[in-house]
Amino acid sequence: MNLIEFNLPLIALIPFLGAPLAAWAANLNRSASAWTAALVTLVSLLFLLPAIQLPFQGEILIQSWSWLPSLGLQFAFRLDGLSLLFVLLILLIGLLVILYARYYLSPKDSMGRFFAYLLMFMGSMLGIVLSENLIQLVVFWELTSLTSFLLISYWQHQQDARDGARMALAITGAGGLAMLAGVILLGNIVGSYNLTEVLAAGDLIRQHELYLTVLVLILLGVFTKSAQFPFHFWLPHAMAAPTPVSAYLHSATMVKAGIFMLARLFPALSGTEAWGWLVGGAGMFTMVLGAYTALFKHDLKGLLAYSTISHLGLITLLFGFSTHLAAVAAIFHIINHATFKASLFMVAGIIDHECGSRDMRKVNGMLKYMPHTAVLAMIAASAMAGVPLLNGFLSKEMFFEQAVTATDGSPLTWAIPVLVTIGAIFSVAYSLRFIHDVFFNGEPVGLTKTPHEPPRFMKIPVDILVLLCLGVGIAPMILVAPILSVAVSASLQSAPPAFSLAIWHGFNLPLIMSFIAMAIGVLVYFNRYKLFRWHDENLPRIDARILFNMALHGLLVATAKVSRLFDRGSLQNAASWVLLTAVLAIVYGFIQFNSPLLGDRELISIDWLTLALAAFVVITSVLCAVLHHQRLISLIIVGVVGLIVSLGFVKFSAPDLALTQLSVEVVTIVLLLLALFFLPQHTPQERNAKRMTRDIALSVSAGVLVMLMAMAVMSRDYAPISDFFIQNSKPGGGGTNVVNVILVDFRGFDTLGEIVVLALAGLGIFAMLKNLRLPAPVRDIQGREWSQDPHPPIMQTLTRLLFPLMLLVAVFVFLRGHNLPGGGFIAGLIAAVALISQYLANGIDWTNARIKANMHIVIAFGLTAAVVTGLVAMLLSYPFLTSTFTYLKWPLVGKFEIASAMAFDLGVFLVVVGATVLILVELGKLSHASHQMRQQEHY
Amino acid sequence: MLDIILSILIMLGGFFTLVGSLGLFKLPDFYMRLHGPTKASTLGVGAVLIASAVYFSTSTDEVSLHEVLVTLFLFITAPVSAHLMAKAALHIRVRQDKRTLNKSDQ
Amino acid sequence: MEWIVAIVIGVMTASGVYLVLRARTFPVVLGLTLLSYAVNVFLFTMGRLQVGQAAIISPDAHAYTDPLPQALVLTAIVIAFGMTAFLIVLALKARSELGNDHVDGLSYVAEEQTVKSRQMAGDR
Amino acid sequence: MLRKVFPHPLLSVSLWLIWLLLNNTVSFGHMVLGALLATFIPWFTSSFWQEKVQIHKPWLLVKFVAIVIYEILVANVVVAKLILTRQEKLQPGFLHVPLELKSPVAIGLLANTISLTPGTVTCDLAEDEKSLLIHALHIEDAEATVADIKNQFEKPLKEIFD
Amino acid sequence: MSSVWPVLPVLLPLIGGIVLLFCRLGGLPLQRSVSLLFTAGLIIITLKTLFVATTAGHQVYLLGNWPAPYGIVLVLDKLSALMVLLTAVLSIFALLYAIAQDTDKQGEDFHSLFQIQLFGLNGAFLTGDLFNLFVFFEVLLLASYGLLLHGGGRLRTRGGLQYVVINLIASSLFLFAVGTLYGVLGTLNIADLADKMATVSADDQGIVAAAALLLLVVFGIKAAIFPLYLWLPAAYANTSAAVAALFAIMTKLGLYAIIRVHGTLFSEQAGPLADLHIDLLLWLGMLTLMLAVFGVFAARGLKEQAAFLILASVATLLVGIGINNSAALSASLYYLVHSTLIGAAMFLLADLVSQGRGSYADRLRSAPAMSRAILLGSLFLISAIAIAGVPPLSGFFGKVLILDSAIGHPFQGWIFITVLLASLLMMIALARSGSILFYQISDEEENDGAALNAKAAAVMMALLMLSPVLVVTAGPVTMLTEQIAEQVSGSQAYIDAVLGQTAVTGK
Amino acid sequence: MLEYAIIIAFVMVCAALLLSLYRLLAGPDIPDRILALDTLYINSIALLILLGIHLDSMLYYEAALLIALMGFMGTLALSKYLLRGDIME
Ligand code: NA
Ligand code: NA
Repeated sequence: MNLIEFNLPLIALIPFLGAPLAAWAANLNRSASAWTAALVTLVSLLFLLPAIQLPFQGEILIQSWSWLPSLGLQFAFRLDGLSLLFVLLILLIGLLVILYARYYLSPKDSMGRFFAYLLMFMGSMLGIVLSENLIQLVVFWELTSLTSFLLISYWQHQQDARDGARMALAITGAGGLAMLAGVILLGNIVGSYNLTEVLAAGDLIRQHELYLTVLVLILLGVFTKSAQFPFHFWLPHAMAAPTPVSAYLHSATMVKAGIFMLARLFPALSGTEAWGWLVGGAGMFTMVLGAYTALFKHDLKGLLAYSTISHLGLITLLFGFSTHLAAVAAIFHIINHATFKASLFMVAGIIDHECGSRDMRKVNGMLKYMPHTAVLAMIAASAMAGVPLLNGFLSKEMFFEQAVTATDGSPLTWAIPVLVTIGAIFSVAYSLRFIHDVFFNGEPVGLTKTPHEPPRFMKIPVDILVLLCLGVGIAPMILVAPILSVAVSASLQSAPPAFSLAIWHGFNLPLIMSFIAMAIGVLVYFNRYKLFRWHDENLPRIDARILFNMALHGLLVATAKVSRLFDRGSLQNAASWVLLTAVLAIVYGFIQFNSPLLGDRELISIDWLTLALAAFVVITSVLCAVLHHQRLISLIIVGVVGLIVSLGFVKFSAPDLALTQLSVEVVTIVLLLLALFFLPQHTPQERNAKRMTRDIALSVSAGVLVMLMAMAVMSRDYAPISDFFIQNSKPGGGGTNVVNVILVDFRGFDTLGEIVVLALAGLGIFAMLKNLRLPAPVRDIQGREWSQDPHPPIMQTLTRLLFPLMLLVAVFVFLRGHNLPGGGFIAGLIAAVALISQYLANGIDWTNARIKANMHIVIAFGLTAAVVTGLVAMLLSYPFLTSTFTYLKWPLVGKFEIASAMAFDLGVFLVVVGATVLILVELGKLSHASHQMRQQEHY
Repeated sequence: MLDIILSILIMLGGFFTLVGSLGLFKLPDFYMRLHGPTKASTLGVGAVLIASAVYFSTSTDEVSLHEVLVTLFLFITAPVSAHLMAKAALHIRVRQDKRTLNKSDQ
Repeated sequence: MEWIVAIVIGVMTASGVYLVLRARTFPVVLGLTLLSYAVNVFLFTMGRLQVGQAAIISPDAHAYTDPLPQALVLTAIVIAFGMTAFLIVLALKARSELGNDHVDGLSYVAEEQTVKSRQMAGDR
Repeated sequence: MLRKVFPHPLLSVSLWLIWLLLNNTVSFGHMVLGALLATFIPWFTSSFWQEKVQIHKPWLLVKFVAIVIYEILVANVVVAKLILTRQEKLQPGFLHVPLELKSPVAIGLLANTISLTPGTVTCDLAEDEKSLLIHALHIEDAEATVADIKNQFEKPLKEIFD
Repeated sequence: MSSVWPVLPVLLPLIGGIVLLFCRLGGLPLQRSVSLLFTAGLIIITLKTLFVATTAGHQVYLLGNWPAPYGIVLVLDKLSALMVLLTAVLSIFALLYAIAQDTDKQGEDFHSLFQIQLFGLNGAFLTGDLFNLFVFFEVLLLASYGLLLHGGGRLRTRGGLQYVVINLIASSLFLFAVGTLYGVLGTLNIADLADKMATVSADDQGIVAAAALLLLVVFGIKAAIFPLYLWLPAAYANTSAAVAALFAIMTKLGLYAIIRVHGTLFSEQAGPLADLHIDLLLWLGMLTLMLAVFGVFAARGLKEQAAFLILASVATLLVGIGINNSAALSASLYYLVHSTLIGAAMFLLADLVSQGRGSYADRLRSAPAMSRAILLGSLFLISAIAIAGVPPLSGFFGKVLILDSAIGHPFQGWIFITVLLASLLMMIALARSGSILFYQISDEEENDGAALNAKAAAVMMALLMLSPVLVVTAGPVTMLTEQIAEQVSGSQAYIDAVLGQTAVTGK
Repeated sequence: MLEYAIIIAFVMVCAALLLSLYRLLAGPDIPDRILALDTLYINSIALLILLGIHLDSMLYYEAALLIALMGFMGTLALSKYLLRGDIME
């Protein structure tokens, strides 16, 4: 087992695996989480060891596995100089932050949660820098947004922590999505998402028509992550996070992810004018703006945040220069900034921890309370200001040099060194403020506690970092040159340019710029109060958080408004949208083609009987709509419409339809009457004329369209499959009633579904009516008492007389169905009506006492009969529902047919009876219950 | 001959059906209108049914008597309907023609 | 003749749609019933209109009506019945639980009350 | 035993006949099937018919039916005339017909008969089931009308059923 | 003899439903075990079905032994096999959750309705006949009405009423459309219709297109496409969690129907009629996506938010289908599997949260701390990540697959902007609701919520865990979806298989 | 001869239908409308039987039979609704 074959993914994944462990360890004791986290970090580091020398040997280690081949997504990791540098930064500074955080967090903070989040973040960062596949890189990229959300909102009870976290998530998340789009485009331009291919395809990319789109999208990701103007505003608000988080995320890691991408994609994207303007422009502006703003922040962390923004701008600007030496300077400054900024954040945390405040107007003269810390802070801040013998000085000199070389003499380019110097001036000024305003400048004001040195272990990480600042500043060639060299080489995808990290480059323009910056910077600092006043009076205060929250709120209101524009929670609204869409769909579909509306089939001549029936239907249906306010009347009219429609079916040779329609009609009237009892008898008039117009327009256009569609079809010839049914009905299905044979045989499966629907209706209604109570009206619509005669005897007697007759007719209709109009449905409905007539005439109690069948079980038996009929065929290795029939000849009785379809039809019959009776009787019982209620009230 | 009988029966049926509905149309109050359809119409239908029975008995070689059943069912159901409608009308006190004897409003 | 039937379908559809768009449950149910009549006739006419054709196989029939749309309509009728039954009971349930028979239920109670109070103010 | 199989023999016979009528046939197969149904359906519905329906004079029933049909025919013509011609001279009214019948079936049949014969419609049965309220389209002599009904219809029914 | 695999996933739940009707007499414990047994059986059968579908070609089952286009056929292909398997997997979680939360105790016949719902779904996925599809739509709708209203309650009834009425209108439209297609083409079998589409005369194209688009509206109502989605939020947000979870598949059924019916009918063999629905789908998809996300943003409760998230997933799928290439279809299917399972998980989570917050329920307002807030918060975070399409969970990969397939599409810019903007807005909205629900704790009152139902939470977690599983197995899963997309993208094989299937001899 | 008779009968039945329609629409009371519905049922029977004779087909018989047997249910239910509101108790 060769570790070198799969150690890279482990480096990134181990922190994720360790996160739950750290969370769990919190149950043991307060330190356990921290030690677990540290251990996990060390293990990750351990897995780096086998490969750590490879970049120095000029090798790129790639480990990849197939993951989502159709996307070109591989589970692929890459270790080269650049990744190595970042892995080391992430892990080593991570270790220091863990140590620091152990002592920083207060007893009431959850250690488990903190270190779990921190480890997940660490893993995400490692994933970014180690990814070989760009999609995978984006995955980790977005993970850093998510985990940083968790870390920033760690103190979730604080409003500003929640807001800051959400703002960071929104901005960096948005950038991540843009980057995703850019990466997808990039991958499709190159034909691969793997860095190896992408980095080799720089020319192809730069010449592609989508280059600019890709560049902008990816830069959106970079700029948001690295807090470049105009996306910088989230970073100061992310300072609501615990300071270790800031020290880690906002100095060394997360914000550097964007910079990392610049370094990573440098060979693929850089070198164009667009790159120069976009990257350089953003960097320049950000650098100056950040430096300027930092000076005016009274909050220590605020100062550091804007300082970070400024330094990130500096690095971005360097990449914007597109030269190899600028890249060297950029990467060098990445290292330096990480060390001094992390230590400064830690110092700020110590001060906050000890003073209970980070306000520089209150915190003064700390030198005598915490001299050790003060020394550390002064060194680190000097590094930040670019004081010689410290690491910041070296990279800053390189930066100045690049700024100078970037000018080609034109007035515009001369602005570059000028602006750079201005940035440096403010940088010196705020660094000075960090030192002077905190550790000197008199006595503290209004602190709640007396500050003193923090616990020893809280200072150790700072010690180490500050030593590094010093070390690098004094002996850069020994300490950083090797790693810097391989990192640059990896970033440029070529041999690194010759560079020298000498402390003394002679007396040159950059050095002059440094001196100017120092001098004016000091001057600016000591005139700061005037400046503060000027700043307060003349510049508007823009609080990004307020703006962001306003934007968010505006978005909330706007989305709600747009949402409600369509979704008003109103059925009529929803229904009219549906109908309108249907109308438009038909029209749109039709007019797309140049087809005539009508065909040339010969129409049959008008006969006046049909005309009369048609007139009847037209009048009644319109009246039904017009008179719908009087509900009972409209119900009667609907009954008439149904009757005439069934007459029409008879007229047009569809007796089965007529029979079914008639029977359903009767049942429907009873059903609706049962329900109407509990509803208002009258629908109030509507007053909304606009809606009436809309509804009428909609219904008329629907009617006209349906009419035209019907005509369009009826006026055309067609070649239906029905001839098959007519020819096979008798020989294949054993019946002469083709419609019935279709129902029970050719398309028996439809019928099975249909009886299931009916059964479901029964079950559903049964369930709905369970425990439903509605007050039964005591008087009718005109205020009359109900009749005292619930079961008129004449009706009782005669319906009882009819009962056996109806059942007989039901059997008759059932048995002949296969050959003549009729069948299980109609028979079922007749039988159901027979039963219901008994309920109607005699009442539920009386009738239930005589019909002992449980309708649930009748339905179940019906379904069973139908399904079993189908299954028997399967047992005989025919498909489900295959029917068979035979003719028997019995003595005397003669020849008669036995068809399996009859068993199926019996199932239909039973379900129809069961469901219909169940529905109506359950509905009837509703009033039954109400009547009992009413009677109880009487006595 | 048969044709004539059939024609008479059919026209008679049509006529009585029409008369029933005419009554429904023009009689002045509900109770009076009730008479039309329950009787004139049933007779009309009866006549048509007899015509049908005769027609199908002669036009095919089998005797067709099942039309009788329609009449039978109608004779059972139509009066029940009429009774119940009248009962309902009495209950809700439908207007009665001013000529009505023994007005039944109590 | 086709035009006549088509007009009938159209008018039933229009009336049905109009009722479906009403604000109370009961007219909606009636509207759906009318709409389903329209659908059934429409579906039926898709087999073209035939007068006096045989619907039953017999040796002396020359032509038959298209049986398939009829079978479809039968299925549709039964399904529509089940649906209507379900819906009307649901309307009762809504009446019981929402306290009114407005298809939009709760939200319209308040609106109606304001209309009522405005009316009362107007009456005075 | 026989009573158990045929709780209502008259009903069974009627059903059998109706079955044959329905099927428009006298084939043996249908006679057998009809007999089965005529046995099964009364048995199934017997619980709805607790009181026995006894027919004392079957032939009188036949005669009664004939009279009724005749009355329907004759009176229909009369009513048709009334509707078509002199409707403004119509003298409608309500009448009470006191009842002697006890059997609900008999009362039901009487009510139906009254309704079927034109000119009169049964509107209500008194709560004590002792009288029928009927509406007459045209009353010339109220008492005579009531007497007619009692004689022509109630008397035979009473003999048949009570 | 054709294989029985197409019919088994349909028959098993039907038999289950009937058996459960008899089990009414045996009490709830019996019903639960029987229901679980049948659902577990369904998973086994559908797994086998998927295996059969991927190893063999189209499996055509002639119901009643009548050949197509005369009889009704069931067609098992890779797509339908995937759908029935997905349904089965989803249903077992929904069922377990319903049992854990005693949802089935709150009304009558829950288990019967549940099984018949599965019958309807599987039938709709497998049928090869347009009218039979209508019938199955009705079956599953009526079952869904029953389930939706199960237990009752004011809001539930209100949402249910809208759902029912809209679907009844949809049913009418369906019949108009099917009728017209039959009236012109003379057949109901999907393969036969597709076959005849090639020979539609120029004079008939208009009416066929009108019917086809009307049919699209019908499926669009089920799938909840703009502006036909208005029934969805209230219906899904107010029903019981188990039912809402199961319903995650219902909207997908509408999409499936579009792929199956419109995809087959208007494939390249349809000549001038080919792809007549595609551009509409794309634009409506993008519009729906934006409105869905607005809904997510504007939602007042977590359940409503979940409903809009379902809507957003449907819209994303529409965009995928609308891109109209094999890769996009494959991507959409991956996303479909993901969004169905995770959408369901979201509903279950919303229910758990709602229970934990007592009288505050799922409203997005600060409430007293609930029990096991960290666990629920973490689950929320994971669900939100998955459903918003944020790395590293399955939603992200689904979206990336869709976007990757959109490259080269004439409207690729719009597609990218819409999909990514939607992701962002969802992320922000979910961060907001998570922050309100889990961070913003008001200390003024005591929490009156119930303790976390451990069993129910376990079911939810198990369902949620399918998201990482989908990430890890993305390779094989997309291999399957690619096969499916390949099989679906040409309709000739489908047509040949259906129309070529011969009946069992001896008849 | 028979043809003419049937046509005349058709005309009369249709007239009857339309007269009933008038009553259905005009009312004035609900019982009037119920009565109109009932009459329409009965008129329909006549119409169906006439159609049967006219087209020489027995297939119209069942429809007539069904109306005779079940049509009254609607009337019954509607009347009882007026009487009791509650038609099944
Ligand atoms: Na296709
Ligand atoms: Na009742």
